[in-house]
Amino acid sequence: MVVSRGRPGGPLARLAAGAEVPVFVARGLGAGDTEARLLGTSAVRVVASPRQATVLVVAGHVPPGMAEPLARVHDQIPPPRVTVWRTGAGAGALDAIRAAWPQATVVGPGDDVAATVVHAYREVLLGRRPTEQPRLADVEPAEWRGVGPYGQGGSGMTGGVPYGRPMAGRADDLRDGLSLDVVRVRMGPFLPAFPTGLVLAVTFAGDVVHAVEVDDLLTPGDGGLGAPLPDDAADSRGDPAARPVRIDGLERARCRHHLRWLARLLRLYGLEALGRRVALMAAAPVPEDIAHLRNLHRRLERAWVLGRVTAGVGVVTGDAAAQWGGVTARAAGLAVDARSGSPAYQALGFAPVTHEAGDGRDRWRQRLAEATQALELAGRAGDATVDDDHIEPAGQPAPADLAGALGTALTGQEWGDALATVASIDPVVHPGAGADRPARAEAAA
Amino acid sequence: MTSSPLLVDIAFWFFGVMSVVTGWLVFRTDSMVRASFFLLASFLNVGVLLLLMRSEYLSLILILMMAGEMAIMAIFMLMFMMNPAGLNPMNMVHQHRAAVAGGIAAFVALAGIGLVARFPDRPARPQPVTEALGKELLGDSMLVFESAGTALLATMVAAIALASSRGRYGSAYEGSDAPPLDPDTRTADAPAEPEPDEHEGHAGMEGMAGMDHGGDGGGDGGEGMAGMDHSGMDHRGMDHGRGS
Amino acid sequence: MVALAAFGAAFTLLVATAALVLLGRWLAGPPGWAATAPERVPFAGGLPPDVHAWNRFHARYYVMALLFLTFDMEMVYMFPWAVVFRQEGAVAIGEIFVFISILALGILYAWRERSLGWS
Amino acid sequence: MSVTPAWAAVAGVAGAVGAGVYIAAVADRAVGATVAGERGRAGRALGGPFRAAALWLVQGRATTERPDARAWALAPALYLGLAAVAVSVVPLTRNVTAVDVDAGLVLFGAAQALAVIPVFPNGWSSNSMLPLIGAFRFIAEALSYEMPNLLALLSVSVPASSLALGDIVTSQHHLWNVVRIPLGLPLFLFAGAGLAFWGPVDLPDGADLGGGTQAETSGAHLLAWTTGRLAMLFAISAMGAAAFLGGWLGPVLPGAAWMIVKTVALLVVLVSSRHLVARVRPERYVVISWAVLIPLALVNVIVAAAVSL
Repeated sequence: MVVSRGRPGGPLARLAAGAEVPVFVARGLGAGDTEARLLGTSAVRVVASPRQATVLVVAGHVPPGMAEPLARVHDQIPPPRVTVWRTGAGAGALDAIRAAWPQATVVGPGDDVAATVVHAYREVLLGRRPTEQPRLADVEPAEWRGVGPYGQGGSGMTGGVPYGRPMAGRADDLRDGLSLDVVRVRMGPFLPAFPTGLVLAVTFAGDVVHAVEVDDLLTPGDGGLGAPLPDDAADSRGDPAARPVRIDGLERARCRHHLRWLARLLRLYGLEALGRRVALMAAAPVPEDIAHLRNLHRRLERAWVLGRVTAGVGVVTGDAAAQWGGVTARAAGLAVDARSGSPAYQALGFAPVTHEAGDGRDRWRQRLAEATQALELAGRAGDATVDDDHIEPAGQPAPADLAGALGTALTGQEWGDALATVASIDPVVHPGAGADRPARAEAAA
Repeated sequence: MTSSPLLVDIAFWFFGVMSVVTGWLVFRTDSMVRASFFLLASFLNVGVLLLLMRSEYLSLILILMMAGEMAIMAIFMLMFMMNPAGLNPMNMVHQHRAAVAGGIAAFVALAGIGLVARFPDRPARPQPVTEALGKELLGDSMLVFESAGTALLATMVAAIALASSRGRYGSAYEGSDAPPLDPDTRTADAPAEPEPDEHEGHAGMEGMAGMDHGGDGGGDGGEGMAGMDHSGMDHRGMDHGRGS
Repeated sequence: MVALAAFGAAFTLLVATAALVLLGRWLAGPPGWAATAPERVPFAGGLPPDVHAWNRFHARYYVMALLFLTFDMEMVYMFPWAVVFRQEGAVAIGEIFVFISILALGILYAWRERSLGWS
Repeated sequence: MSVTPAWAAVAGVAGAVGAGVYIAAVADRAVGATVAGERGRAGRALGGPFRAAALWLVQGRATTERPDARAWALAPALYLGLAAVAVSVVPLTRNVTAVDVDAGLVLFGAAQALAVIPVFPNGWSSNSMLPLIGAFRFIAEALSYEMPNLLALLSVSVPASSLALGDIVTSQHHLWNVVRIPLGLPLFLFAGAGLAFWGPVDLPDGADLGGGTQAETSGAHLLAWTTGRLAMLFAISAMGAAAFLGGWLGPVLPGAAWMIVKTVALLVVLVSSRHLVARVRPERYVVISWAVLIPLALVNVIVAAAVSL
């Protein structure tokens, strides 16, 4: 019987044990370089949906609000499935995860997460380790059976809760006045292209974003698991003992951060292999990579037509760009950069890089240019240091009104464009979605 | 090799019956997607019948075109039909009496033609049909051919003019008066709205909206869960008929 | 000459391949391992949907779809034309040029009216 | 006209499709590894497709809350079946064609047009938003590439004065169509990539939709779906080789070898596009297809007519 041969430990499964490991990465707060490490490993294939994965990799801290979504993503992985959780070493984080997710393999920041993933995958396929059981209770979303005379969910054509859910309702359209159905779907927090922890309640009118709200699942509290990984992009700010901060470390971290961002963006545009190359480069950029980055820039513009497909998407300029600040503002031509005021940076000949259009293309150009510039600065910096006030965070800070800023940027866009906009801005989301920027938000960069 | 006549006969009956069965299934399913694709299946079976009648090109071109056209029909059904996936049960048949009478009349008329008409007693002499068609198009029927092109152009322009909500001068709603809902009201008399309601701007869509409320209202008003009776179903069925 | 046997082979191929896939699917495992309700929730990043995804979907390319309907008709004429073209010579090229130009006007108009993109 | 027995046609096409899918999968891995800057992984690329297929057979098959299960199950089966039909009309040599019909070109076009139909339910049936968007995107894509595709196919029948693929290959005895009708092959390959929604035109299954129509599929379903897409790429390569690259024509080597070499070359080009070109936006794809590619395809037909006078 084929069915039994397909079970873990059978001949088919032994053959499958040598396959590239399909991994779904669930990024918690402070996921660090976990995803980039997996992207840069040829034995691993990072997939876009848990349905296609076998290994779930959880990275960093998962606050209580994200625990249930995480468990659901876990359950959506078809068996055989296995979990690897990479966490920072904070206050008993490893033990807490082992207690709450006894089936998972827990690794610390120093361990080789890719090797652990491959090992766990082989173990479960060879039958040496049981496939993980569902984590959520088997409860139907709503009672529905036998309500109507035909056994349907509800009343009339569109009423009731057939099969446990109501049907979509209508709304006037923003663009062409055809009032058809709109569907509200809460996207995230583990959608692959999304910034860490972002949950957008998107109302779809067809494939166009009709409205968007930001849901906050990040509130800290009891029941959170794991600790943020030491994030090199935020290292320099995290450690008060290391004041003032050395510029070369800071700028290398910025380069790594931007390259990891670029690797994810390339995956979003279907360029997995190129994303893998960039992820490998992001692991440890060296001064020689400056030439590679310039070369990469040229090729992305021309051969890979990334410039063409990102031009004009998600334009954020003027006041909106000023509201975002950071990389997004600089991509729109605003030379706002904390480093400008630093004598140490001025001595290195620093002038902020800017682009003009503020669209998706200029945002990746901006990040790539800043990554190149960061490497150059790091090469020149020697042991120069910079004080706290003049450190420019590598990541894109979330504006005070994240919901409003995203609403302006996304409403009326086709979903692919909307997602590309979110991914290219990639804001650092934090609890309360941006009233004030607490220090721990940077750690989640 | 000529195929065995028996096999051809068997195939003819099989695909003939299948075309009727899939045609019937169009009205037996709740899902608009299934309905569209059953209709496509019915056409495909007719296409195979054409093939069996030695009309290779017509058969293949029918299949080729129906694939695209039924895909379009599916998306329009899904756009405008309530409950497009059939999550709640519904009836695709409406106006039973008229439908039955029309069906019987059509059947009698077609069967009558079949009985009365004088058919050739053997299949047409095999000839390259595609070539014959081409010669016809380049010969006597050239005017028809070019007129068809012009007709298609007119269709394209009309389709764009009717369906597009914007043009080279911007939104079609900008500066336009909403057509009156009440037939007695003249558009010119309608109060000028600072921002014309785009939704009301579409007379066709207003019809859709009206029927939608009707459908929902029937359920929400709780007009008896027994409201899923014959008349209720019929009413919803009519909505579908108008929608298409 | 119509080779019905060849079409028979094509039809057999279609049915046999489809049957093979369905058989393989059936053999590879019981239909649907997903025993629990959470395992069956559609994926949207971890949160369950509020409503069914099946809806009156606003396909934004409906004008283009209408354009396709008319354009599709043209193919009916083009294939027979292509077959006899060389026998007929210059008349045929003149005729198809006029035909194609008329259709191209339609595309030009659609493009001018910006009707090809998303509504 | 030689008529092949049905069983021989089925077996031959199954073998060809199997080999084509395997070559496409290996090429995909090899090109990917090269672009990623990894060396010496050719050995793994050869075994990779089998191991990946084994995993999909071991893996459970996902389902959703309230899918249209039958339409969902049928989708990959029909898609693969239609890819096989498309392969079957392409002649391997002068005397070997699995399905040899007079209007072979139109049968190929019909199989391609029908292949649009299963993609839609593959996304629609799961009752999940991301695959649903993918399904509707694909209809937009299909309506856009269909015309350039058919017109590019049509252009090769003009010099041959025939819709039979044997005649079309023979008509290239002196000059291949890729030279005689230079716009035809690029248009055909672009449209073909759209049909298999591969690489830069992977609109329905893109990463921005979490895998699109594949977002809710796993296991045997995903295996069948991936196989179907690669088989469709193979069908397009084979047709491209026959219609534009002179099929079995060529010096020294036997005709079948030429046909195989040309097909594999086109297959590698098509497969590589995934690693070389970024995915385009759906709206841009539609507008460019209509405003640029269809006029180009019409010009191509007139060029084909002018050169064959």
